Amino acid sequence: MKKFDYLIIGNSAGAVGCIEGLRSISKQSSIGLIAEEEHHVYSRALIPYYLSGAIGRDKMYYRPADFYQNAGVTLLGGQKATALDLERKEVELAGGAKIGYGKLLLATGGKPIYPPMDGLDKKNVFSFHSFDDLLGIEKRLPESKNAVILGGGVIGLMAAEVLKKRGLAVQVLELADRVLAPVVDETTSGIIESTLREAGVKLFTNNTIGQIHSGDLVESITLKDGTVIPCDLLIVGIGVRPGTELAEGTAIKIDRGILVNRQMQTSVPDVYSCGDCASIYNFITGQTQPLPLWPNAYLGGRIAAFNMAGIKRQLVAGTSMNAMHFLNVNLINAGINVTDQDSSQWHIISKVEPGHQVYRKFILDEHGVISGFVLVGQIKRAGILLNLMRKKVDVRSFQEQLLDENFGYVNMPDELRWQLLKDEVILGVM
Amino acid sequence: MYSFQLPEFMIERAADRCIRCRVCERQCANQVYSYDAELDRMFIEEKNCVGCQRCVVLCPTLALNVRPRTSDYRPNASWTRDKMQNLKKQAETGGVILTGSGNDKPCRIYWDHLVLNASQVTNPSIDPLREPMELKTYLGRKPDAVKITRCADGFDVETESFPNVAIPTPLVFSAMSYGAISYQAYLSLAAAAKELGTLFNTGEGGLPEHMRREFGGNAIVQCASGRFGVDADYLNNSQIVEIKIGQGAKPGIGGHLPGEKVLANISETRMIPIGTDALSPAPQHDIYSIEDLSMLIYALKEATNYAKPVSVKIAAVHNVAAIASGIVRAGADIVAIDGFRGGTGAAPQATRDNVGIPLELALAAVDKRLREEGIRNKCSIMAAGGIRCSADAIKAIALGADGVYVGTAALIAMGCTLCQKCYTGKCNWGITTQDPFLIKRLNPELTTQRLVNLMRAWSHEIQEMLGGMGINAIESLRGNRDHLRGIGLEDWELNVLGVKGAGE
Amino acid sequence: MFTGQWSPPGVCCDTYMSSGLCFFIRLNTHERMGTMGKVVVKPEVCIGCHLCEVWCAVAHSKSKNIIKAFLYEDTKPLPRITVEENLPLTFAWQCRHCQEPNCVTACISGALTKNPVSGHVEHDSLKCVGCYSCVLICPYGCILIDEQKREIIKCDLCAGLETKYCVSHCPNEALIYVEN
Amino acid sequence: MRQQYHQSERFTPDKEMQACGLFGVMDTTGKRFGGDMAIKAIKNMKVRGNGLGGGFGVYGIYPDYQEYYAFHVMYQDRNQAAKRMVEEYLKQNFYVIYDEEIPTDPGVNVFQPPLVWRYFVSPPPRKKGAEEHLTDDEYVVNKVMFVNINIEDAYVFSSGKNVGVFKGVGFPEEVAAYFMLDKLYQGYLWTVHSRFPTNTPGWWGGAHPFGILDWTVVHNGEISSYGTNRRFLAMHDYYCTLYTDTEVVAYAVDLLMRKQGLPIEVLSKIFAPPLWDAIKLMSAKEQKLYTTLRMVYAPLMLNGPFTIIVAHHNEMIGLTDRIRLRPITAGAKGDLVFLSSEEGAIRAVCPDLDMVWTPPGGEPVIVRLNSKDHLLSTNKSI
Repeated sequence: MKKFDYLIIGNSAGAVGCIEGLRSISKQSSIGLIAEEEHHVYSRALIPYYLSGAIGRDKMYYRPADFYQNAGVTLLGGQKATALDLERKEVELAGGAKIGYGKLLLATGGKPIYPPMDGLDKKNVFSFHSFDDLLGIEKRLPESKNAVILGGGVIGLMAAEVLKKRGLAVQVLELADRVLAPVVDETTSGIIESTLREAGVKLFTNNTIGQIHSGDLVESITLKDGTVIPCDLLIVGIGVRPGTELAEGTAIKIDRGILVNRQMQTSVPDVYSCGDCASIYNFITGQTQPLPLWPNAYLGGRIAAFNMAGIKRQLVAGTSMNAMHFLNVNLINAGINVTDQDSSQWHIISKVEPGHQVYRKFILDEHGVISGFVLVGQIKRAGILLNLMRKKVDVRSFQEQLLDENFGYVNMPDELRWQLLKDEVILGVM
Repeated sequence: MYSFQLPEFMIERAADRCIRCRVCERQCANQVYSYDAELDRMFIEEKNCVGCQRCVVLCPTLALNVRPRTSDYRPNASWTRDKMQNLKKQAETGGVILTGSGNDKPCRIYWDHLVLNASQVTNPSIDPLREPMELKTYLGRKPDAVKITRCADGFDVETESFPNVAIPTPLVFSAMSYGAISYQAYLSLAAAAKELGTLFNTGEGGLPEHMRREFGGNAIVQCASGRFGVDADYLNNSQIVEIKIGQGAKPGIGGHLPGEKVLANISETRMIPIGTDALSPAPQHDIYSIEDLSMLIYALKEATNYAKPVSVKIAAVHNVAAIASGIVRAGADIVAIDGFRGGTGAAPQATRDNVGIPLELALAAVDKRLREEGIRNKCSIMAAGGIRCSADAIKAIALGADGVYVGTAALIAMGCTLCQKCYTGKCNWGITTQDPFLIKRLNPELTTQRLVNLMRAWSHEIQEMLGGMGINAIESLRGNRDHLRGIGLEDWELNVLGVKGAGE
Repeated sequence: MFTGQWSPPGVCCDTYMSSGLCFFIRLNTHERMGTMGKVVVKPEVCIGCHLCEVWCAVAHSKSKNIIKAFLYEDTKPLPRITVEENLPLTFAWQCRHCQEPNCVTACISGALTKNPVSGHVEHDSLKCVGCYSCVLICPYGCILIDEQKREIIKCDLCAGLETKYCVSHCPNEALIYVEN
Repeated sequence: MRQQYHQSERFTPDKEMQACGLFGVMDTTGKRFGGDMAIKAIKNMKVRGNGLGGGFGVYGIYPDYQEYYAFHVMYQDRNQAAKRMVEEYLKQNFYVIYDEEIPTDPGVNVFQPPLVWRYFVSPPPRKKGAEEHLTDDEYVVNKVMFVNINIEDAYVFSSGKNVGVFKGVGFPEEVAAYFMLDKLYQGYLWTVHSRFPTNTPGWWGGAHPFGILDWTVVHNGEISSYGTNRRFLAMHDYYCTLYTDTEVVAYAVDLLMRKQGLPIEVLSKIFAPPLWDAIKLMSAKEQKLYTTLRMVYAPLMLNGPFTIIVAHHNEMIGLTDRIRLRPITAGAKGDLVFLSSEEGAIRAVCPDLDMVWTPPGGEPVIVRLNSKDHLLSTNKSI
C-alpha cells in the first residue's frame, strides 16, 4: 500500500494552494493527489472565457503541464476516492486500492445543483461547472439556436453573456423577482438587467421551468406562467453545493460543508479541508459557511498546508466577494449584501449616476466598519476597500470620500493610512 | 478694477509636442494652465504667468516656451516700459510696489570691471590639483600682536586670542530666515553648510529647536530688530552671533513676514503666535546710537560667555566706512557689509532699486578706512549682496573681504529663477513659500547636494585662480588689490576701489 | 550624507512625513525575507507632477518615445503607477511586490505569479482574461485596468528596460528603487 | 588716523618682478674680513643677475662710529635741492656727528650714479609730545620713513649702527668696485645680492640689500602676496616706496622682531607657515602656536617663490618659501657659515667645505654669533 506524508483529494485551486504552500516549506515530504477528472488542473472560472472565445484550450490550465512533476507530486488521475478510514489513515479508491496518508486534505469541491424535475438528463442539458460540461456545450453549439439558462445568478448570467456572444438567442429563468438577488441589491440588479436586456438577452423573473418538452433532446420548455419558449440548449446554473460525500458517515462533522476551523482543520485530527466542499469562517458575519470562491479555495489550501506541516496559521480573510463583468459593466461586491428592504438596521451610503451605469454603495455597521460594498461600473482600486473591510477600519471620518471613484489611501487620515500601508504584506494569513 | 497693464510673459506651446500630461498645470501655482477634457486641450491664462519657468523645465516633451511678451509701448527713453507698468499698477492698487530678490536695474556691476592677475615667468603659477591650496579662513577679531616666549620644548603662546571661527572655504551662506524661505530650503542650507564645514546664517527667524544640536555648529545666528526666536539657547547653539542692522536690498526699512506664512513651526521658532504678522521694525529700538550698539554687542558676548565672535551686519550706504569703523570700535568682531544688489524676500521696489551703494565700492572703502585707522585686524569683513560666481568672491577677497556671503546664488542653485515673486508666498520652486504642497518641491537631500556642489565648484575655481596668481593660501590674497585691475572704470571709481587701471 | 529630520514637527503635513519614513524602514526589513527589490516613495518630497505616470506609460509603449507614444500610437499608453493625490499630500504608488501576494492567490488563470528568483510579482498578459479578481483583492489598489484590452496592468519594474522609468524620471527623486 | 601717503591706494607704486642671486657669509666668532669672498661668490652666479642691480650689506663696518646711526642717503640725479632738504631735516632732528660723501672709484663706469652721502647721527633727547616715549630705534625709523616718503629724489638706504649697505645699478662686482668695497671695508657678516629685474631698467634705490636700522634683507623671488603684506605693514606705518617686494620683507622683519619681539624661528614660521594639513598632525601645543600665528599674522605670510637672507647684528637667517620654489644652499667651514642661491658659489670661495646642506622649504637656517644653531637645520635637510 502506498502511503504519502500528505494526501490531497481534489484537483483545483485548493489542491494547488496546498501543494504550493507545502513546497514553500519543504521539498522533501511526499505528496499524493487523487483527482477524479483526468484533465490537468484547470480553472473552472475560465469556462465562460473559453466559451466566449476569449481564450483557447491551452489557457484553461491553471498551472503549466509539468506542474505536478516539478512539484514532486504523485498524481493519481482519473481515480475516485470512495471511502475514508480515519482510524487507519487510509483512503479507499474506486478500484479497491488503498492509499495511506500522514495528513489528508479534502478539497473535493462542489457539485452543481440540479432541481428535481424530468428532462434534465438529456444530452443538451449541461451545468456550467466542469471541463466536461464545457466540451459538451462546445460540441452542441453549432446545432443550437435557443439557449435557456436556468438561474439568474452569477453563473447563469455569465453563461447568458457568452452564449449571447456566440450568437444564440438566450433566455434566462430566475425564480426570484430579479437577477443576482442573493448577491446584490435591487439597484445593482436593475443596472445588470437593463444591460443584459439591451444586449438582447430575454429575462424571465419570478419564473422557472414548468415542464420540459423533450425527445432525445430538450426541445422546448413551458414556464411556470405558461409561456412556451424554444430550447435546444439548457444550462442549469442554479448553484453548487459542497461535495461532502466522502466525509459523510464518518466522524468528520458536516454543516452544509465540511466543518473546518480557522486553521482549516476538520473535527478529525490530521484531516483538513478547503474550497467549495468546506464550511469556512466568514470574518464579516462571524459564521461558518460555504464560501465557494476561487481565492478562498486557494488560500484555504495554502493555510491548510502550513498547518499540516506544523506551522500554525489562520485564515482571516475569507468572505463573500465577487468580481464580475456582464458585457461592458464591471461589478464588484464583497461582504454582506443588504437589499433595500432590510436596509433599515444598517448605515448605508451610496451614489448612483443614472445613465452612466455607475453605482457605489457601502454598508457600515454600528462601529462604522464596512460590512459590505458594491461597485458597479468603475471598480478601480477596489482592493483598498476590501482591505478597509478586512482591517475593520472605522471609516466614518472619511465616508463621503468612499463614494469618489478615485478614492485611495490619500483620502484617509494620516495615521490610518500609514498604519495600513506599513502592515505586513502577508495577507490572508497571520 | 480692470487692469491696463501689459501681460509680462507670453507662453508658446508646441502643439505637436504637447501630450496633455498636465504637468504644467499641476506645477503652476499661479493657475496659468487648465485642461479642457472635452477638447483634450490645454488652455493658457498668460496674465497670471510670473515667468518662473517651472513648467518649462518640468515639461517632459519640452513643448513650452515662456518669454517676456514682445508687445510693448512705444519706446520712450524717459517713460520706459518698467516705469509705465509700475504707474499703471499703482493707479490700480494705490499701494507700494512690492518685489522680491535683488536690484535688477542696470547699475554698474564692478565685479565685471575688475580683472585678476596671473603668474607668468617671474613666479610660477601653482596647480591646485597637485599641490596644496589653502582656503581655510578664520573669522573674528585678531590681536595686534602675539607674545611668544621660548620654553624648554619650543615656544609658548602668551597672548589670549579672541574667539575665531575657522571655515574651510571663505564662502558662507547668507542670512535667509525660516519663514521667509521654506523649511526645506532652510534645512538644505544648514545641511550643506554642515557637510562643507562652513556656515549658514539663520536670518532673523530663529533656529528651530530640533535643529539646534545638529546644525548649531554651523550656524550664524541673527539677532535682528524683531528679536524673533532669540533666547540664550539659540545664541549659544551657534558659531557666530550676528546683529542685523540693515539689509542691502532695503536699507533703512524693516521686514514683514505676513501672518499667513506664520504656521505652527514658524510660530514656535519665532516665538510669536500662529498667524500673526512678524514685523521687524526699521531700526532696532534699543539701538539709536553707536553706544547702544556697543551695549548690545557686549550683552550678546556676555550671554555667550565671550566664546563667540559677534558680527554686525549693515547695508552698504553712503558713509559706510565711517559706520564700519564705529562698529569695530564698538566691539564687533565681524563687520558684514550688504551691498545694494543683495536679495530679499520682500521689499518696496522703490527702496530696493534706489537706496544704498554697490558692495564693491563699500567694501573697498571700509577696508581702506579700517586700515587707515589701524584696526583692520580687529575685525573680519564679510562681503554680501550680489556675489554671483567664484570670480566675484575672489575679487571681493582681493578688495579686502575675509569671507563672502552667498545668498541669491545659493537660491538659484536650489532652483530659483529670480521671478521676484517671493513676497507672494507662491514660489513654484518651493523656496519662498510655506504652502505645504509647494514646499515639497525641494527635496532637502537633493538641494543639499546642489548647494554642496556649488560651493565645492566655487572653491575649486577659487583655488584655480589663486594658483594662477602664484598664491597657495587665500590669506595672501586678502586685500591684495595688486592682483586686481580695473577696466572701463572712471578715475574716481578706480580711486575708491584702490586699484589701478588695466595696463597701469 | 543627509541626516537631518525631514520635516519640522508641527508643520501641517508632518505626521505623514515622519510616519512615512518609518513606514519605509518597515518595508525594508520585511523585504529581506523575500523580495529582491521594489520602488518606494518618499511622500514628503513627492510633488504630484505625475511625471512618473507619464514615463511609466512611455516605458510600456511600443516606441518608448514619449511624443510618439502619446500622440501617434494606436493604443493609448497607460501607466502602471498611480499618483494618489489629496493636496497637499501626493504620493506615487505601484505594485509592492508582496512576499505573499494576494493577487496571485486570487488569479483564476495563473496569469499572476511570484517569480521565486527575482521576487517580482509578474503578470502574463497572454494568460490574463480580465476577471479583475486581483483588482478586488489587492489591498494596495496597485492593480490597474486596461479598459481597452480588458485586462489588468501592473508594475513590472520596467522588465527588459535599462532603467526604472518612474525612478529615473522623477524630478525630485521621490521614487527610489530599493534592493536588499 | 594713519596718514595715507597717497589719496588712493590705486597710486601705490608697482613692485617689479625679478629673479636674483644671493649670497651671505658670516664668521661666527665675529672676526672681520674683507669683501673678496662675497664679490667672488656673487660673480660666480653671474647668470642670476642681469646687470641691473647689485648690492652688499656689511656688518661691523664702522667700529669707530658704532654708537651712531649710519645713514647712507642717495640723492638721485645728484639732486642738490634734495640734499639740502635732507640735511636741513637731519639737523632739525638729530645731532649729526660726521658726514661725508661715500668714496667711489671714478674709474668704474656705472649707470647714472647718484650722489651717495653718509651721515653718522645720534637722536636728540625727545621733547615733550607725540614722540616723547619713542625708543631711539623707532624715532630713527620714523625719520627715515619721512625722508623716503616726502623728499623727492632722496632715499635713505642704510640706517643702522655699524652697518653699511652699498648698492646700485650694475652687476654686483661693478658696484663693489665702484664703492671699492674690497679695499676699504671689513665686516664679520656680508650679504650680497645680484639682481635680475624683468620689467624696469632698474634704479639705485631698488637694488638690494634693503635695510632699516641694522636689518638688511636680500631677496630672490616674487612675492605674490606683496599687496596683502604691503597693506598690512602700512597699517603699522611702514610705507613701501622702493618698488621692490624685498622692502616688505625688511619692514616685516623690523615689525615682528624689533617691535614685537618675536624670535627668528617664529618669524620664519610667519613668513613660511606650515600647511594646515601639517598643523593638524602636530601636538596640541604646536597646533596652538601655529594656528595662532597663521590667524594673526596671515597678512604677513610671504606667498609665492622666494629665498631671503635676513641679517642683523649677530644673526643671519636663510629662508625659502614653504613649497620651496626658489633655491637655497648652506655650507660651513670652520667658523665660516655660507648661505647661497647656488652651491657652486660657496665652493668657488671655499672649495674644501666641512659640510654643505639643502634646507627644506619654510625651514630657516639660523646663523648666530658664537653658536652652532645653524646646524639645527641640517637634520631636516633634503
